[in-house]
Amino acid sequence: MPMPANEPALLDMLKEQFAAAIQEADLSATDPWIQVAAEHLPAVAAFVRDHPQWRMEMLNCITGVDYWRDETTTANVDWQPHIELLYHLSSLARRSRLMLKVVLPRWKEGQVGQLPEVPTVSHIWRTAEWHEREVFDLVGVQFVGHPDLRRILCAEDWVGHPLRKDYQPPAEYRGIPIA
Amino acid sequence: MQPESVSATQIEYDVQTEQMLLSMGPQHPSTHGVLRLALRTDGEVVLAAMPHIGYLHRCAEKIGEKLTVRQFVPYTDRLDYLAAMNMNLGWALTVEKLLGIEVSEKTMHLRVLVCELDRIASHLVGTCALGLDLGSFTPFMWCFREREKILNLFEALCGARMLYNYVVPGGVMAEPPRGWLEQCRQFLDQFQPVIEDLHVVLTTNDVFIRRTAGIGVLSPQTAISYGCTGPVLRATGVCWDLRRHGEPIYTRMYDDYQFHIAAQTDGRYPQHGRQPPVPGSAVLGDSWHRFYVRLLEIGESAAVVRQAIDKYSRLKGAPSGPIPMRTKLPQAAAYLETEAPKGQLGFLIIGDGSAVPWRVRIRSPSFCNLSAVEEMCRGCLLADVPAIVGSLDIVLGEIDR
Amino acid sequence: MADHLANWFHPSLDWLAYTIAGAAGAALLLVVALMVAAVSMWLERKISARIQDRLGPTRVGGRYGWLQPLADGLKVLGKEDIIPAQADKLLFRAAPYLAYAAAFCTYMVLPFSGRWVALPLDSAVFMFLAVASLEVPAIILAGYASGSKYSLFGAMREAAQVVSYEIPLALCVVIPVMLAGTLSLSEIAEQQRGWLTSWLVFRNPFVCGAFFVFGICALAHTNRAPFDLPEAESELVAGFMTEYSGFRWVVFFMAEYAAMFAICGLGAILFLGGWNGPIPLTDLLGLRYDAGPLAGWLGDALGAINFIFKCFLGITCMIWMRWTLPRLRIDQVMSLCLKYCIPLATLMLAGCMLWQYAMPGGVVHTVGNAGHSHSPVAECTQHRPHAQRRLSNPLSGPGAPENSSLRQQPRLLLEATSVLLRGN
Amino acid sequence: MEAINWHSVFFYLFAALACGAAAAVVLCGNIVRMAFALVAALGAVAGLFFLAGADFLGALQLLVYVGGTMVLLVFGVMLTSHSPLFALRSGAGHWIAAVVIGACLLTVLLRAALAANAWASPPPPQQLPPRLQPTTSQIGLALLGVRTDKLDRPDPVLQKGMCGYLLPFEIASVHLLVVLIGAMFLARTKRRMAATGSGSNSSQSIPRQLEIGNANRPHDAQNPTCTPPGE
Repeated sequence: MPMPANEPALLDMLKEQFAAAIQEADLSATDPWIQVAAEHLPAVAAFVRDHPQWRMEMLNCITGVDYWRDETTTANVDWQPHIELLYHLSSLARRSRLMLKVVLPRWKEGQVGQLPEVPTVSHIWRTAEWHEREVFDLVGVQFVGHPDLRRILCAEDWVGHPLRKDYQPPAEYRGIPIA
Repeated sequence: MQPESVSATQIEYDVQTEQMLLSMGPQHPSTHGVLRLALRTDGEVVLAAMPHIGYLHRCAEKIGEKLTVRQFVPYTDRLDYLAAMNMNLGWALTVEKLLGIEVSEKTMHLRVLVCELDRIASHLVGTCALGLDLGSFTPFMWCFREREKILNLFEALCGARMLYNYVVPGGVMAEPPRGWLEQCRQFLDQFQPVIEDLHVVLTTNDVFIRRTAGIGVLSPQTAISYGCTGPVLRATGVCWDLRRHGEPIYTRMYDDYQFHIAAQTDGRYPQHGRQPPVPGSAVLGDSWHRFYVRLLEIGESAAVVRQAIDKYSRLKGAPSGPIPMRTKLPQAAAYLETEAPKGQLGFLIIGDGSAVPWRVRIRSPSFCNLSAVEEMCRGCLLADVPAIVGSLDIVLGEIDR
Repeated sequence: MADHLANWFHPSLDWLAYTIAGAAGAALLLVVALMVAAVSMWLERKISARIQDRLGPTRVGGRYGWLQPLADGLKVLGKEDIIPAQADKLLFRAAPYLAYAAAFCTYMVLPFSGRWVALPLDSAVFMFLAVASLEVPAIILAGYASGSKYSLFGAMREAAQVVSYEIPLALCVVIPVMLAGTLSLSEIAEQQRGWLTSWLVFRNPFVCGAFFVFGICALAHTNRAPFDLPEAESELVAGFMTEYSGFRWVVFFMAEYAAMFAICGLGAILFLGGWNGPIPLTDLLGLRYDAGPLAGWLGDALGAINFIFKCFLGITCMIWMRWTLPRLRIDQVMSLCLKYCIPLATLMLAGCMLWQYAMPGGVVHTVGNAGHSHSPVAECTQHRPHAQRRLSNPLSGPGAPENSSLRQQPRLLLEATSVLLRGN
Repeated sequence: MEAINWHSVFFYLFAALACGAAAAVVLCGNIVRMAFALVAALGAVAGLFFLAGADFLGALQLLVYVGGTMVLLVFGVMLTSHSPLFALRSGAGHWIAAVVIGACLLTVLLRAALAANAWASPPPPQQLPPRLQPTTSQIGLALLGVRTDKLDRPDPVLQKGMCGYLLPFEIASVHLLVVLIGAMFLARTKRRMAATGSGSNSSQSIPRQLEIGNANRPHDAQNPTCTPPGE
């Protein structure tokens, strides 16, 4: 069952609760999703987790996707360069799934090297701690308020964020040449 | 992460032993691969345990952005190399969900048969590895002897013993050879006494119970909050198994199979043949329950494989083959979670119209299960750390990707 | 042997004769200890293989792989001897030899048969326990000197475990000593001559209980099976042996197996009649020294074989336990010792004392003359049936004077108690 | 060539070892090396006892001193010192004082030793080492209050010492009991602290776990627990 039966009612309840936060939503798709503004993310997440009609107790996965094109990308797509954070939630009690989508600029205020910022949800779902560290490590997103934001998969002193489309691997790391 | 401070009034004239920072791993016999646990210990008591991972990071997701969906299948084998069939199944179903393909019923029965056999093999390693961590070497050898027989079956089926590249998007790579189903049936017939032996040597063994009951207790709320899934979640009493509660494209395969979910509903485990009782000292959600849930699941999977053999041999025709190599992906995203032996394995594929996905994301169950180690190892003894880490049954290939 | 050599040499070279005799004795004992370690290593591989449905060594030296210990030894000798940088060089080298010395010294006082004993000490049991407890400093030395945290942990656990298990071990050893009335191992075994029923373990139920507690404490004393925490592979890599490699590691290994055989030997003598088998073959065949030196020697040989067989039976049980049970945690090991072993051992000791006090001649004898009213004290001083059956005094080797005070033991005791009763 | 009397060779060996180890205890900087030198010294003394034929006393020395010192070393020195490898610094003043006191103590000991008539005269001609006589039974009975070795000397003066060493034996055992109870009291407070501080290590309780978990995350106060789903 992709979504609770009366989606429109639920969506309206969300909209009047967080007027500006909910930008777009499509609850009828195979993977229902709601686009949320970055600064309202914790509020919406806490609401969605505790509200009896949603009960999204488990955060399955946080994904960072880098939409960026240069002349080499073959696919004929016309995305504006931006970063999307996908929060996959699921409710064990109601056996339903939801995805929160947050759109962020690739760099903060356009300066290359300044990571985009989004408030953390690690106090709502404890698993977010590690998932946010991984997104920070690989895609390069600063999570404000995270108790211990360090790299988790790459080496502590690694430079750059590998999963960005414009990432150039360094020639060598501590004297070890990288092919 | 600082351990909580102990107020001064509690220490009267106490002989303050010096706290020691001990690093267990990455080269360590009981960390199931290259995991490093930084332990702050006070004598034998562990005050804080901080796992360090990333030693086996092979950037599988970056490679996924360079290969077509068919070419990426061997990479999914190498995520959880102890249960490669289930990894392949997860990837295949996600691609089929993205492309909107329906596979034939015969293929689905074969996939169920193969994946449940693989679940037995994975749980055999998971249970006896915990026994080995606690020092009993014999059940380890028994389990590996049985697992060898399953690997021989898989070798006859798809030529490889551990990394199969068999369940591919669109179907399976090859049809089972003649007499293969009969060999499966023979294996199952002689398999039941092994589980009884494990129960005798480990589950009801008083020393084993002392070492695992009440150790590394995880409450249902903490487990869900840490995203723990699979046997770790079911051991806390939460009755949640994606084979029954997952998405339709996945549960459709298991609809007409009868099996119990190995979780304690209203205080009792589903009875399946002769099973030992739960010891008094075992708290719900501790290492012993995690071990016991895996043993129950081995029994359930064996029953499912038997039903799958009958259903498969009854249908006519051949299982469907793989999709063409350069199939174009639509400009859309698909996320699907399946019940791998270690927990809920999720794949996210974002297509951009070409044959190569724009982004591949892998949700690893052991990654989330391991994150709960910080919580469980606080205040335990040094000898309990392998018991807790062993009971989580983690595989570092899947965690580091 | 020294005297034969002395008069065979030129008189002025008799000191050479004594040296050779002493060296030969020591060499023989060392060979026994090494052979025992080798055979028990082979036994462990074979038994653990059988338990795990596999074959174990079959290629090296014939069908049953009995040359495997030699092959292992040569392989390890080939390995490089690494001393870690931050190790304390002197102590690091000294530790394995101290450990082996401790295990090897117990063979001095261990009688293999009536006359086959290196040093027939009067306080053999006491000497055995004193030397066996020497292994703790050696392992702590190893743990500290290796410089790594893991070995320090292993050493700490070892110290805590072996020191605390010495108490119940000593208590269990006191019980047969009390029954036999002497600390000399040869004497204790001599008293158990005869059929199966004469073994101390069947003397009364409390000694039987003490035998099982002794078994558990023996396991803990030699770090075997559920108590092998000091070298727990899964937590401490190899405990105090982590930094050792090559020959030094083998010396530790030999020390462990030698200590295992020795503690089994002690158990066999104290509880299972030492070299007196269930069926007294030597008595039935009349193989005693008064029937000629060759017959006596044959009797001793038979006794030695019997004793070694019992020891290997004990080692088999240890191996069997190791390959079926997982490892206990350090606090469970400690609580098992303090909450179960020590109370049980004291209970057995008290029970055995009361049993012996009430029925000194054993149940049959006491029930037989229950009618006569005897004062227990007189009863236990006048005739101690078991003490009387001392045939040959172990101290009286060939040609030694007969005036040792053991013969006057009862008279001394009688006067001592009478003095006590008179209370002056 | 005059015969080598192995007995005296070993005597000199053990004596040299004992004195050398004792000197090492004093001179050594590293605490743990000093402790092991002490163990070696006491072991050498045990060797001397065995040489003198007192095997019971030798074994007793091994058991009590070597074992006791070891426990002292492990639990006293290693666990509490900042790091077992640090060295002791003793200033020049200490050395002078030590040498002076040591010298005068040595003179007193030598004087007393040489005054005893048995040692004043040169050693008697070579006589065989004393055969191993059974010694333990008399010691045992003496401890329990019956001096059997004085039985056959009936003169009334010596009769008074018949009750043997019963009193010191009892005093020593009571004293050890008190020491044991004191040590247990000290250890108990440590366990109580561990029990209240970082969670009792015997079995974790779930509420404790949640409470510790929340305490650690400052902004984690409003983390309501969600109920597990039904079937």
